[in-house]
Amino acid sequence: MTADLIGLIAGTLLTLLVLSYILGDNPLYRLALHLLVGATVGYGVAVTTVTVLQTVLPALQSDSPRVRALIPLVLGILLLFKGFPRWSAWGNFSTALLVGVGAAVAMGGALVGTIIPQIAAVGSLNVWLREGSAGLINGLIVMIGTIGALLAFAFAVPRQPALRRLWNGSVGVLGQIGRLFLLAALGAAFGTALTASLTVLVGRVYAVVMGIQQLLTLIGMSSG
Amino acid sequence: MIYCPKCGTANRQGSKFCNECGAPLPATGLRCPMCGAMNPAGNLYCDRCSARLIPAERVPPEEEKPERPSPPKGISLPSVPLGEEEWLSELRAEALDLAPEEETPGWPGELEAPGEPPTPETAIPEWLAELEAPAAPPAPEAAIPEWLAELEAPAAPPTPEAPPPEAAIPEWLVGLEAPAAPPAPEAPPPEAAIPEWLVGLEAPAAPPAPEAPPPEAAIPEWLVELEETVPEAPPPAEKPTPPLAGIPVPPSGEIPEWLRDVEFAPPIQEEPSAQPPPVAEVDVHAGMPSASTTVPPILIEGEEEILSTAPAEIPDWLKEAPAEAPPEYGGLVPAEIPEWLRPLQPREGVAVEEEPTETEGFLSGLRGLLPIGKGLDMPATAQPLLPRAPRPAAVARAELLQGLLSRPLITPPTAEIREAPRQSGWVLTRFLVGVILLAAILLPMLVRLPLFGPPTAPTAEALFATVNQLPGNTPVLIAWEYGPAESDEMDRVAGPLIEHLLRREARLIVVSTRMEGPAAAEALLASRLVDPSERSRRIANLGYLPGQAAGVREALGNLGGRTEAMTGLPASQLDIMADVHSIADVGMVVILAAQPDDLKTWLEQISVANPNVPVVAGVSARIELISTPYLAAGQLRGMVAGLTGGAVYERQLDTGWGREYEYYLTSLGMAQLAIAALTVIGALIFLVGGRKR
Amino acid sequence: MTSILPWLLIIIALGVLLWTAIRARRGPVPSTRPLPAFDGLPAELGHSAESGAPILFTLGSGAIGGDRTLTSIAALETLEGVADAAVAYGTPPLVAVGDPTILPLAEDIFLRAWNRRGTPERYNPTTVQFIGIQPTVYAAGVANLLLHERAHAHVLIGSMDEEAALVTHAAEGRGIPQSVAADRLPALGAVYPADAQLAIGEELYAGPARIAALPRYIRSLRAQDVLRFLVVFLILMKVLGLW
Amino acid sequence: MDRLVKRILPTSIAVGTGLLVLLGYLLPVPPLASVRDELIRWAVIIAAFAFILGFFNLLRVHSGRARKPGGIYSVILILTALTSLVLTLAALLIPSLRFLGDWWFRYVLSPLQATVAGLIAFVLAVAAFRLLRHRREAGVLVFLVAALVVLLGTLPLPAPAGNWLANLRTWWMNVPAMAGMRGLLIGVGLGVLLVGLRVLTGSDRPYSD
Repeated sequence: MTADLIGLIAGTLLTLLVLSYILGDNPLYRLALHLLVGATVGYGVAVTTVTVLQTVLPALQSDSPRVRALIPLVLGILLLFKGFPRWSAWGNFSTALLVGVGAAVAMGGALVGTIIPQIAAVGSLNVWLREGSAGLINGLIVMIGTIGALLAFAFAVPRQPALRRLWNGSVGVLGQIGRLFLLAALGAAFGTALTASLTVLVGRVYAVVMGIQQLLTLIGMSSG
Repeated sequence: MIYCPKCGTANRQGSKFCNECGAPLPATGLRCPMCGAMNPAGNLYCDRCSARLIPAERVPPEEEKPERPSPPKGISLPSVPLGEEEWLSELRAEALDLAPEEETPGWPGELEAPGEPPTPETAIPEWLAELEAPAAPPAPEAAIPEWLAELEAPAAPPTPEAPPPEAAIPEWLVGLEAPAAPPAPEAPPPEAAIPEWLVGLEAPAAPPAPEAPPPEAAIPEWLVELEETVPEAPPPAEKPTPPLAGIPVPPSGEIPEWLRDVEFAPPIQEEPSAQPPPVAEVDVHAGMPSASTTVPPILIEGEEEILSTAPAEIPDWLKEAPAEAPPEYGGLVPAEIPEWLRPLQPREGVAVEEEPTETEGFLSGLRGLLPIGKGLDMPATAQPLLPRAPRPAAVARAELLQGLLSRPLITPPTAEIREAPRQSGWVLTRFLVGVILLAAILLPMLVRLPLFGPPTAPTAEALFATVNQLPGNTPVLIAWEYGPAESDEMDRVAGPLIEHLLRREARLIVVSTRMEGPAAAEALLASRLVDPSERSRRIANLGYLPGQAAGVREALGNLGGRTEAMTGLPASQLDIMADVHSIADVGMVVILAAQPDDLKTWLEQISVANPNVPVVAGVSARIELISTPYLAAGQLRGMVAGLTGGAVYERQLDTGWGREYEYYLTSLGMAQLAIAALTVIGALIFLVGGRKR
Repeated sequence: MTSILPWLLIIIALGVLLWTAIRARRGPVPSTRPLPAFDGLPAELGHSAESGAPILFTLGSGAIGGDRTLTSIAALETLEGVADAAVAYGTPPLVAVGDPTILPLAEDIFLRAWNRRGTPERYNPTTVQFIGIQPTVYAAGVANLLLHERAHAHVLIGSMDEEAALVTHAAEGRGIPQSVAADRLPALGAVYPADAQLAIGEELYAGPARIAALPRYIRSLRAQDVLRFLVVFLILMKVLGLW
Repeated sequence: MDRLVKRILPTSIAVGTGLLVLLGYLLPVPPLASVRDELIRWAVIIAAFAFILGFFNLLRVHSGRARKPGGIYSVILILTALTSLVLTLAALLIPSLRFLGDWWFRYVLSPLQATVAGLIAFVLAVAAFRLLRHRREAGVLVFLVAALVVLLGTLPLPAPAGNWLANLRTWWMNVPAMAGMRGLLIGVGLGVLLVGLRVLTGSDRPYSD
């Protein structure tokens, strides 16, 4: 039972240390932060190495072609050369594979996961009409907003004055409207982020209050 | 000058394209530390002044030979104006990296067409443009920032083939001009652009005896009469001598007053036969602390051992030269003359011409004073004390002084970083907002505030109904996609759902693509499971799946192959996993997600692996709206979202945790109200209060 | 239609890149609109050299190899744009990375910059610092750097979520001028109210073009604009029910 | 030899693996999909080694800083990192020491990470208060309205105001905010696409010297 008690005290104390940042930056918060960064990195290294060992080692012994597990191991060890400036060139193969695979995964995700679905999700006239006049209005607003937000980012501005006036008239105006829709999205993102993190903050304050109450009852119990 | 490979025209230093035909110019490589000339990368010695380019002591082993340095990317700094002073170009090479070279076209897919036009002048703001190296068209004089212009020496000595324009060299220097390096075979090489402060030092000491008779007017008259008296000395052969040692002691006549304190090495017999080693061999840097190699870097706070300043060791010539007091003629203790000097001793028989002692004036009684003559009357037979051309010693000294001058001047700044005045009222607003926030959260916990009505969450009620119909002992796969950072909210969202599943006698199989997921699952399961002994029969924690979507795909295909995190046993041996090998054998999937990407990943993979398995979700309030479309589209059979959803679900189960939810929701509501009020008040204050000062 | 759309986008993008590369031989590439978040960086570099305090670069926690790889690569290319000048000035910046896979690439940038100057031994291995794998911990670590280290300016560019507010809060508290380029919505929402020059979403990918100003980056922006109009066209087609 | 190791080989690896994985996404051909997953698994294993680089970088930075003023914090950080590493390794590898790892996670790591996540709410509140101090453009009012609508929409307020606010919040999230978000996501997608093309055509080579 004492482990939980010590744990409760440690947890409550650490939470208070971090919450003290709200009243002002102080050495206690700085101490708690260094504890946090150290603990997280240590935990991360341990979990990652154990997990990789668990996936790689069985693959080495198993019947499947050994090369499947050997190549990543060799490339991984080569990556460690990046730690020494003199031989960092030997780590280029591993970073090359990471960059190549990562670029393809990100591009695949952007194309298949973001651009196409978002274009399709704008819907079409008959889809909107199904939900009556409100659906049509909302649909139009979404279409104009999306196109406006897209055009708000246009980078190249034509050079010839005539073209530039035409550009400002059309793309420029739509871009300004788009910027308002962007700010609407940013405001909404701000609200949701605030709600989510408030939930966590309330949870932490609640945990501290409960922790102190429990400790008080325990001290009361033992002394009473 | 760079010669265009295609049409041969001469282009300015550091140009990228030929201004005649626009062809890209070859990128030159190494910059010479001595004369600043650009040399092809492979050179060991500079083409112009043949100084050593690569420090002698670290000749790079073969494979580590400096690869042709790829050109500096991004902001290139002002290039070297043609004919710049030598010490200035070296200073520039030290302080501002030079030689902006064209981006060398990379291997295969280099789409960049050769002869790429310079980056558009107009797009880049003028302060960046003037910083940018003058690309093909030599930047007009005006583009060079004025702080750079006046630093630029008057037009430098001309290129070798063009006759040296007289006006370029200051007229008082012209007369003194003497070939510096050993005369190049055909045309007299342009004198190494000796900086005027050095030349000035030189002129009085050694009246140069240039081969070509210098134009009369140029030499100051006090030097003129010296000119005639100096016999036509053969071009002095450079002697590789240590500093100051090269100055021959005048065979006869007293040492001029001002020279006395300069200690002379023993006279060197002039063997005309000894061929002086070509200057190139002379390793100028041998004894000298040249700027790049031995000058210890400067300490800049935060970069400790790399840039620490060790006191520069004082070169020997500096140490003993001034310190030694001139030997008193009179008071000299007669030292015992070494035997190699004896033959030089004047023999008794020869009448030594007694110097007249001064009779009147304040110098009366002294002997060996200079006879009063017209101006500084040098003894008729005085040899030129310093050879016409700057001796390697002089160059070496100059080199040292340059080294001292060119040492990076950036001393650790005294000015503290711009400690902006505490933003007006920053600490105060920060403290006030903090106190108000904490008060809003704590108040409902201490005092019951029936402020908000019971929460309503229709989707949570629908989920409760679905889970209620779950047949007993069905395996349920739970994707635990949240860690400790989100556990406060998600534990209260997932808690009632997990409790309900346990009540329905379901077998829970937990996996996670987040590193801290499995451990967060353990914490909640331990608190919700009634008696721990049933743990092994009811729960299997299959741990962390690295690799986002790929990890999920692999796990869904082969659930049996994983190892159970708690017991370390392979999953297939657990009785709970007896009939579960992949997603196909699972009765229901529960996704507990706090980030939008995790929910999307799992839904995509499950719709591919096993489309007809019922999928439900417990999500954070943050992604409630992003997940509603999945509910509408039928991909999700039910969803509990945020704290309100958790509270409604809890009320259905009435497991006694309701009290906690009520506190929680009231505090959250109060906090949100407080922040909304703060935002509006802040907006009004700053709307009225005006702009940020 | 949806299956060929990805190919359509890729082929058109490659076509535009090739076309602008060929056409670039004749006239200069048209100018791009100013981006305040990046345009002030060269000047800040100079001030940082004068004051001797480094500029802090926060590269976010987008792992290379995952789906946020290209955001981190765009951030690294922007950093590369200032690396040579910063190294020449003698005050290399301080770089904080939130994922171990970004670390070797960021270190290489400075190692190569010092090599180009011919003094590889002056490369300081603590220029790039790995703070912590979990995003919130990373942001708190960077905030601590800003609160207690000497930083002249702060540039946040890369993949972060709402924890970016911790970093901008710390910088604002110390009056350190900062510019933020973020492409994820939670980060943009959290940082918009802060005292920072903002580059929103797609503008993050214009960073290399504004800072490194290499022709191939500017041409890639041109292709981005062309694709933008193609997508608008596709949206209009979709609304009219043509696909 | 030198050029091969430092430039040509890495570039061919990057472009080769990149194209293979991209084809795995775009072409529904089974063997391509398995090649894609295999390469991604390799990338995951290499990323684990990168973590070791990160760990030593952290140790080097903080051991360097330990000697300077305020170095005590760095010493504490290094000690905590090593303790955390040892405890978690023990917990994962030796089932009997499992409780130690759980204890460390539950009573040290969890509270710290959660509370720091909670601090985000505080800094957002301060930023919200000073919103108009920095942003003076007209659009800031749209941002303000959006934030208030979303914030108050979640409150379980009593009937008349509560429902109206909740409906307004749902509409706002589904129409204006959705439009802005969609434009932003597509724009970011295009940016990612272009950087990807530069990497896969070998034009950008962050990995090669």
